[in-house]
Amino acid sequence: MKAYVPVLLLIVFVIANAVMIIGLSHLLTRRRPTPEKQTPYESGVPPLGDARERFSIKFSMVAMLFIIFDIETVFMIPWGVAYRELSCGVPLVHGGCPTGQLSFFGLSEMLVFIGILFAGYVYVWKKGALQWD
Amino acid sequence: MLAESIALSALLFVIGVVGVLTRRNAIIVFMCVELMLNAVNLTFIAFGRVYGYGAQAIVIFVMTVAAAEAAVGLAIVIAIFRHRQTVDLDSINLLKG
Amino acid sequence: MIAPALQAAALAAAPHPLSGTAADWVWALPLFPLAGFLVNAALAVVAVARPGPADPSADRHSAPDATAAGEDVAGHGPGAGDADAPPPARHRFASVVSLVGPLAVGLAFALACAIFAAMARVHPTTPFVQTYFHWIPAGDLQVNAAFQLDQLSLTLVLVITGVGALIHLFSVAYMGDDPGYARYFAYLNLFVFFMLVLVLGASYPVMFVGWEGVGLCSYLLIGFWYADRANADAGKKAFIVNRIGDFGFLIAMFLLFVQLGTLDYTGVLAAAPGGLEAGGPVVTVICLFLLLGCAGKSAQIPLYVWLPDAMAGPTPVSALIHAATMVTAGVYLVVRSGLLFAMAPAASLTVAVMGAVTALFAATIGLKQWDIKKVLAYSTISQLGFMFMAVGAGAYVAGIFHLVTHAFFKALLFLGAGSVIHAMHAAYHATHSHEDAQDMRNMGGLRARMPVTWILMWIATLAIAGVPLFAGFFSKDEILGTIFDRAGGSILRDAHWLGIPGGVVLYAIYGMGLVAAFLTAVYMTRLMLYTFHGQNRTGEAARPHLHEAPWLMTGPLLVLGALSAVGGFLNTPAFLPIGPAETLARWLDPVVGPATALIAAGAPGDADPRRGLLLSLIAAAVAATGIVVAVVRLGRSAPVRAGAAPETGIESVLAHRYYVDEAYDRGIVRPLLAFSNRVLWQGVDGLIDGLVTLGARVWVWFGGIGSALQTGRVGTYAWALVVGALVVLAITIR
Amino acid sequence: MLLLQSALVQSALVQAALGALPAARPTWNLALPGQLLGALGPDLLLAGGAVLLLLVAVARPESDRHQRAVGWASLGLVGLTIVAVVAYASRGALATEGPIAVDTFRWAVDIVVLIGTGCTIALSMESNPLDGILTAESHVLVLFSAAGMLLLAAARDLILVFLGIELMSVAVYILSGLDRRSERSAEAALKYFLLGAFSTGFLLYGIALVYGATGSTNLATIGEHVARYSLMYNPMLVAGVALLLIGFSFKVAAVPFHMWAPDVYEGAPTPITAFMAAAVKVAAFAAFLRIWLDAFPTVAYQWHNAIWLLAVLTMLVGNVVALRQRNLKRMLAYSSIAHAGYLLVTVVVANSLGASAFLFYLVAYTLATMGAFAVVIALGEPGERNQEIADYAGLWTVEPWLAAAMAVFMMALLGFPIAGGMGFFAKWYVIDAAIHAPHPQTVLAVILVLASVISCGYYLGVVLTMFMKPRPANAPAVRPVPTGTFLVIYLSAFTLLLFGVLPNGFVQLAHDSVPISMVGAPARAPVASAASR
Repeated sequence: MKAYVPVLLLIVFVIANAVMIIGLSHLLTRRRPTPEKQTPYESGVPPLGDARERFSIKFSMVAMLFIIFDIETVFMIPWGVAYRELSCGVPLVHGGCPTGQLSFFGLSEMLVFIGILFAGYVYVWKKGALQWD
Repeated sequence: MLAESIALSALLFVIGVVGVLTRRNAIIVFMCVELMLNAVNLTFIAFGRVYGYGAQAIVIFVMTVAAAEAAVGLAIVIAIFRHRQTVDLDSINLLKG
Repeated sequence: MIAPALQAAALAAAPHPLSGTAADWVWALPLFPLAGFLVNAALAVVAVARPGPADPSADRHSAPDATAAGEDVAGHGPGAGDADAPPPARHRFASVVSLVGPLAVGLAFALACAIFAAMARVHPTTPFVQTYFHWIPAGDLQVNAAFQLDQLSLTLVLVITGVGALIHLFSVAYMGDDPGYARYFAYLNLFVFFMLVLVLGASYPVMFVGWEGVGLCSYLLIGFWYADRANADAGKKAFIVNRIGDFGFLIAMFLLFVQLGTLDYTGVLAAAPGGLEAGGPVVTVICLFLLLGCAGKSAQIPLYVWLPDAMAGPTPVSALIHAATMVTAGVYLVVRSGLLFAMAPAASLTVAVMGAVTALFAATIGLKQWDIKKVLAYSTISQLGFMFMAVGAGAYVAGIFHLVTHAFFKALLFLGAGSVIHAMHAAYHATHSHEDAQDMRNMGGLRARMPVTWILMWIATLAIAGVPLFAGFFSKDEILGTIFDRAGGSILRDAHWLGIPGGVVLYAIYGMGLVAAFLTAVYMTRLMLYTFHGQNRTGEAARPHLHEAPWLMTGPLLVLGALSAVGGFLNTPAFLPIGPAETLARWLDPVVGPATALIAAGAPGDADPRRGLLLSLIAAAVAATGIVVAVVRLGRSAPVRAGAAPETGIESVLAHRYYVDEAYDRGIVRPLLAFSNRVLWQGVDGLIDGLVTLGARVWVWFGGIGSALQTGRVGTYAWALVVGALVVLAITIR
Repeated sequence: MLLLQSALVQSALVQAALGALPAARPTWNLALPGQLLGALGPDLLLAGGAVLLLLVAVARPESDRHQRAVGWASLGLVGLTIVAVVAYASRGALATEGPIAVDTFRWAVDIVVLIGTGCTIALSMESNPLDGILTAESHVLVLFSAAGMLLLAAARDLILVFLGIELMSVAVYILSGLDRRSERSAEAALKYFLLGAFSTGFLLYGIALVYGATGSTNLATIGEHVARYSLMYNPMLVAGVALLLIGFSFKVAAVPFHMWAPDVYEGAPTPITAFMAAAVKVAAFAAFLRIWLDAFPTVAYQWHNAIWLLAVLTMLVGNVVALRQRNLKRMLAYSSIAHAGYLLVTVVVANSLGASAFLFYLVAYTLATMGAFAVVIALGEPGERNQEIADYAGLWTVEPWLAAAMAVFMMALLGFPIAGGMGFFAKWYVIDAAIHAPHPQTVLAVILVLASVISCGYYLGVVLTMFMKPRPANAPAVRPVPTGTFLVIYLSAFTLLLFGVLPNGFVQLAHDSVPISMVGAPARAPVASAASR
């Protein structure tokens, strides 16, 4: 538990800091609201319509596709960790593979995995999900 | 430490369940389900500290499955929205009895 | 009683004395009707699937029982049967069907006779079991598909195929004009097949197959004219009530298996004395569950309600299934399990009491019926009650004896009634009348028009009433006599039934039997008087159209008439100096002997022959009194005033019926009748019927609750899921 | 004949034991990734083939012709997989302890699932176009789902169980919303998806807790650890078991976790409903049973009452509510709930007798359910119409064979002897298993019989309607039954009847096909223990 004390301190400090800045500005400034000042800040550009505007389904489609393909790459991490064991035809000896027992199993497995992902990609493409118009 | 983590994840799980029970918007209900899954992920991570890193591989599987579910779920919600112009679960009761 | 089983084991290696004789062909017995079924069913399907130009509507029925009401429901309206309507559509394959149907059963009968000849020569003391294949190998339970041939099953086979063949012949003429002709014979042949499986099966499961099969056929045949909603409902009722009975049978089988580890008859016979405590609760419970099955199949109180409704089916069906064969399966089951029942005196007494109450109760209801088939239906229930009285009192031979004679005379009565209905229907059909062809108030004076039917029906009536020398006299007399003997000394006398000493119960049963026999004579005489005697009430227009049935229908009647007249000589009592005594008893002894001996243990030596004679005289006197009372009270009156056309006004009919009924009531059994009418007929019958309906309603109502909970909302479902989850967690973690 | 067979088998066994026939009985070393893949052969064949077919499906624009082509290809793939399964099974392959099972139970379940899958594809190929569904991917989705089921049948690891369930379910979520023009189909998909995902949460939490309590997700290891460290009184393990039970109860639609089933079954396209009622339920039950047999036999005291209660509730509620239904699909949905109750009885028994009764029941149930839904499809009108029970009135007079087949299916589901074919024996064996369990479940058996009596009310109602009611004048003419549907209907009916008359061989098969843990697991290979460190 002790290891987390700095983290806890940091959290406390950040919250205190934020409360202090906002509180001070709230206390010290004068408020003269005008319509111009009340508009949302959009990087200096005049706001276009309502913020809750309905947007095209295409955005969410692309977002979903991104999530799917993005999350798949996460499998490469455990694969990388186990790569050495996967590339050996017999159990490892002292963390190393006996000579002559190297195999392409680990590599080919990832290739198959990527191949499946690619099949999905081809499907999505052919289906027209990536076309914006 | 383990007990706290598990208690926290149990709490998150219960919050997810309560959310599913009380919310009427399909999207929010689904978000609550995701919360439940992530609570379980937290449990796995916590146990992983005891039993080794195999638990983290499980978490990766769960995350992937959750993402696939999310994609399918959103598609289904969109399909129902196209028919009903609403995602309010109480008004979706054509099938009953 | 272990001796036969031990012998069977010893003889297992040596060939059975029956092997090498016609008995080797026992497997072919059910195959004949099965082949008939296959041919007829194929023809029926072909005819329905591709209706020929001759039958414009596959549903139209024009057989006699399809009364005016039925035709209206079928959608023909008031114009049904008009001259411009197409002539009755004969089935496209009628000639083939007419040949195949009866022939299938006839061949089986011929084979049964051959087997009988072989068996009579050898008279084996052990059953001849023929095993075909391992049927159900489930864990410890090994059931073989096997047939068992012994004196008991062969007797039943002879009745089924013999009477069955006659009824098939009768049907050729009776159903000839029905568009469902082939379907009818397919069902009928299938029924005979299952019935043979039932009696030939060498174990309870095989018997159950037949048991279910005959139920199915019965249900199909009751609802044969399915266009008529009432008929379909009757079929449904029969089916549901029978399921209750089957439930009992199944439970009994499970218990037997759990206790004895076998379900073969020979195995049970061998294991029961050692595996079950005589008089103990287990064997009693097994027997009571078996009894539940019997009550359903054989229409005994409380499960009798389906049989009167079953009269909706064609009349030959009523004769074959609902009088001669299927409904007696319960009696067969009790006799087959005789040893078990003998080991459970309380259960045996229950059987006897149930039979006696049913016999008396149904007989009183029979007094009041106007529908000729309903009278016979209640009569059948009553006679089945007699059989159960017999087998309950351990008079197994008497029970089977009555089963056989009853098959003769009741089949005759039903076919005779069918012949009458045939004539009535034809007459009303010719005159475009919509009167009820089965109502006795529309009959009367048919003696002159149908002399052959009249004489034969009288023979059957005398037989069922128990007039000496006719078939029913000997069998009924033997039942009552044996019950009296058992009351004098047997293990039943020493047992108790609901705290009442067995002897008292048996004497009471004897008394009830006498009353029921008296009522039998009354209601049957009443039926004959109203149908064949007095003035004719059919109506001026229809009267000339009344004719005797064709020879194809009277022929089988003649044979049955002969059997009803002399069938009693199968088993004459020892004290009567007529013919060879107790033939059937000696024939059946290898099968029922052990159980009879067990139950009769403690009887005081040889009974005084004079007592037997006295009992016979009492029974004869009761029958004669019944006939005389009925003739005296009803002979001169008529249910409807002569000459008044019954179709002119429903009011007058009701009024006259009322007068006659009152005279009738005052003269004979007014209090009894009132009781029967108000309490039993309307009360109990209605109550049981209502209970069945109520049971169904309650379940459907529960179903409604379930349906209402199914709101269609995801929220509700999620709540149910979580509540269920909490319950499961609570139960599991506890 | 049988004698000869058993003699052959015995001599083969003896020889294999002597090491004379190593090639005939391969033993997979599941610790080695390559051999693990080999042991998953049929599953990989199906999954890989499905990926390829997905590309084929998208290669051409939607059309009826293309849809049929992909359908036939899918059927071919299913057939090929069946051949592979039979080949694996007949060689009597064995394996070391590991994440998957190589046993006869798996092969038997595989066959049942694949038959259900084949029937589904055959049915949807012909019925989808009528509803305007021309997507060729629908067949591929069925294949993906089936791949998940095969994984479920094989899994001896909770994570594989989870993956199998999700692969199966996600595909079925989509399939139940296949009819994009139907509001009811979309609603069915939404309900199934939301509640399914919800229940997945419980299942997964259960896995997590069991993992937490035992330190493993491998079923055999869990079983060992529970027994060795007496974990059956560990609240975390027990809670995990309860949560797993909840998750599976949802998947097999046990009361009170059943409420999604009727709505989803009614709304989904009928072939998919058949798929859910038959294959999905079979696969979920197989995994359920295996987990309970392998991992939790020693926790029986804790779960017994819960499953007992679920079984009773499921049998009663399913049958009773079915009495009220007028829509045939909905009635069959409640009927399938009731059957889940009967199958739960075998889980309560949880021994080899229960497992073989379970397998026999699965076959009979799958055939009868598939057949009944096929009849519904054959008679259904586009737009999910003509599916009320009343619409079947007088069917006998116009389509006698169809009516007869439907009667067989109803009788089989009812458990009626002879006319119901295998259905009777299926129920008989379940009752037999219940009565002969180490702790006889007589009460359950009695309730099962009672529930069957109640079920007469609706099964026979259909039969009565078909045979005894007049055909309404305005009833639509029955379309000619297309080939695939025809085959599904009559082959199912024929098989049911045939093995109903001669159940002998089938019983033997079911008897031999019990999970590996029931027949004595092969010794753990030394390599495996070295690798698992």
